[in-house]
Amino acid sequence: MEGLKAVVEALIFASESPLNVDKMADVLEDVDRKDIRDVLSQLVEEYRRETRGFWIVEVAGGYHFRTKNEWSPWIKKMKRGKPSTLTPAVMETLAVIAYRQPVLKAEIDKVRGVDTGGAIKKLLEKKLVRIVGRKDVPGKPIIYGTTQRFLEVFNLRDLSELPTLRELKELQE
Amino acid sequence: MEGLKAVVEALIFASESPLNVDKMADVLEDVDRKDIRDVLSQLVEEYRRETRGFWIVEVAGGYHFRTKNEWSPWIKKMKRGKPSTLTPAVMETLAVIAYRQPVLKAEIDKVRGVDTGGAIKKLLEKKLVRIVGRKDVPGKPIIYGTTQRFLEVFNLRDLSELPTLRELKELQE
Amino acid sequence: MDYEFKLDQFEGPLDLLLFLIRKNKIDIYDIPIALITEQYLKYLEIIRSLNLDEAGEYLVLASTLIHIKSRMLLPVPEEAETEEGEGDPREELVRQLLEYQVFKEAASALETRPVLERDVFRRGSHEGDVEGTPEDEALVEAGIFDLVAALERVIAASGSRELLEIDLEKISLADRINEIMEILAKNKSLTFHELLGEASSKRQIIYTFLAVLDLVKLRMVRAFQNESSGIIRIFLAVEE
Repeated sequence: MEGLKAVVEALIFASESPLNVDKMADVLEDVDRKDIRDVLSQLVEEYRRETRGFWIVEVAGGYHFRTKNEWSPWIKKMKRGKPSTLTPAVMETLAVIAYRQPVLKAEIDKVRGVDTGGAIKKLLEKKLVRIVGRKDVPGKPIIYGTTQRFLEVFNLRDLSELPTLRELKELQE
Repeated sequence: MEGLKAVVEALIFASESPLNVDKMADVLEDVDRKDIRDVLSQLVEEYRRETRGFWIVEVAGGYHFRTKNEWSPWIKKMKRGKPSTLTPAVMETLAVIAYRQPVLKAEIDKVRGVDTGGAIKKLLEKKLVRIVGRKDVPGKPIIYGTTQRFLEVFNLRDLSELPTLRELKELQE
Repeated sequence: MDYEFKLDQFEGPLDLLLFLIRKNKIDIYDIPIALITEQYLKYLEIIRSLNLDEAGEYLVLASTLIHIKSRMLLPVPEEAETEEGEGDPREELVRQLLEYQVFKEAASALETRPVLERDVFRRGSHEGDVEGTPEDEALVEAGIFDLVAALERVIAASGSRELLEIDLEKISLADRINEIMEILAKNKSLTFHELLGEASSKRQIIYTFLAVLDLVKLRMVRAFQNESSGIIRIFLAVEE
């Protein structure tokens, strides 16, 4: 297809969330997936190599444009507003949920040794964590897991890209 | 300045509204306006000339990235299947119906303190809510309830999986 | 020992304990429990004197430490040690500490990643990139938390007391009511027995019964009993 590379570039650019090959193939009906993958890797490589303001990253199961890290001081300055950071308590809770999901609040409380209700609420509000369901035991406790947005925010392709917990392995031996 | 072109590119990309030279000069304190203008016209020219998915256009007194017109059929197609979010008013109406069903419009209006006709219509369109029946009283008011689709969208096995307010309270500090 | 520490320095009792272990340069696998307990309690006193709300959270671990300390003072019964698995009383605590440490580290590892809207940015504006993007009415993106949060807003705004306590049993009943109304919409009328025939569990039978009662009360259905046969037949109160 004539201009396939440019179309793929336009689609990723126009998409508000990371775009995967399936979705692209859906839109570009007659185009071979292999061809899409080919222009994709060409694009990724070009943006990576050239000195540009942004590039294509593989995140949350798809491709998306993101500014390159090195320009963040200027962009921050332009945006002025302070990015809302998560407190250590909330970050710890998020880490437990990310690595232990699907997980119950009681389990998170146990690991952290404190009540984590406030932190979970904050994470739900920020849409980093979601209610996955309820466990089929008396009291039907709520099960938590991370969201697509969690992957997007922490620049992860998928959950398997989470850094491995080295020490925990040692403990289990 | 080293990489000025890339920084300018990144700023336009990340900006929420068209970015003008004044704003760029503000952010890039030590850089000469003339230099900014130079890289800007280089960028505009490059994106115009190359076969790309998007380019830089001058709108509303500033510079802005926009997809090139020729790809709009594909972009429109991609955006067609995009899931939409519910406005707070519609979400609140849905919450009242979900937790109070089977429920009359008059009851929903009373709880929300406003006329919820529009919100209910939207929910019926989205197939999240349906008419369960009519009450056998004068006027035969319509009784509303949630649908199977409601359960699917919110990832619930059945209505008893709906979280309670008490559970939400438990999550507060 | 100096007590200089920031009030918000600790994320909880385990964090305080880890801090003490590091401060005293202690081997985590061989904690001198008497020393650590003493120091922990001193910090706890400060936290309490400052009236921190979270002091209560530190109490549980304090009692655990005291308990371990007392157990370590007791002579170990000779045969019990290996036979019944009565190991080191510190074992469970060490395990908990190590696990907590792992997640604390994982949290900081996550933070070193290029975080969106902090280190890297998405395209700022999506307005006007394509004109006239139609919306598919059928697709909705929403989480269950948004729904409860919306309900909370409604209640906060209306001050409605009756809404405060949501009865999940009643909601389960709504499920059954929906089903029965659907069945009745298809089959003009049904006997009570036929409706029950659909119910598989005892729970479902109860809900079917309650649902029919509710529906009658709500004037959505009408129930008639045949004088001679005693069969109860249920009709939609209002034909669509």
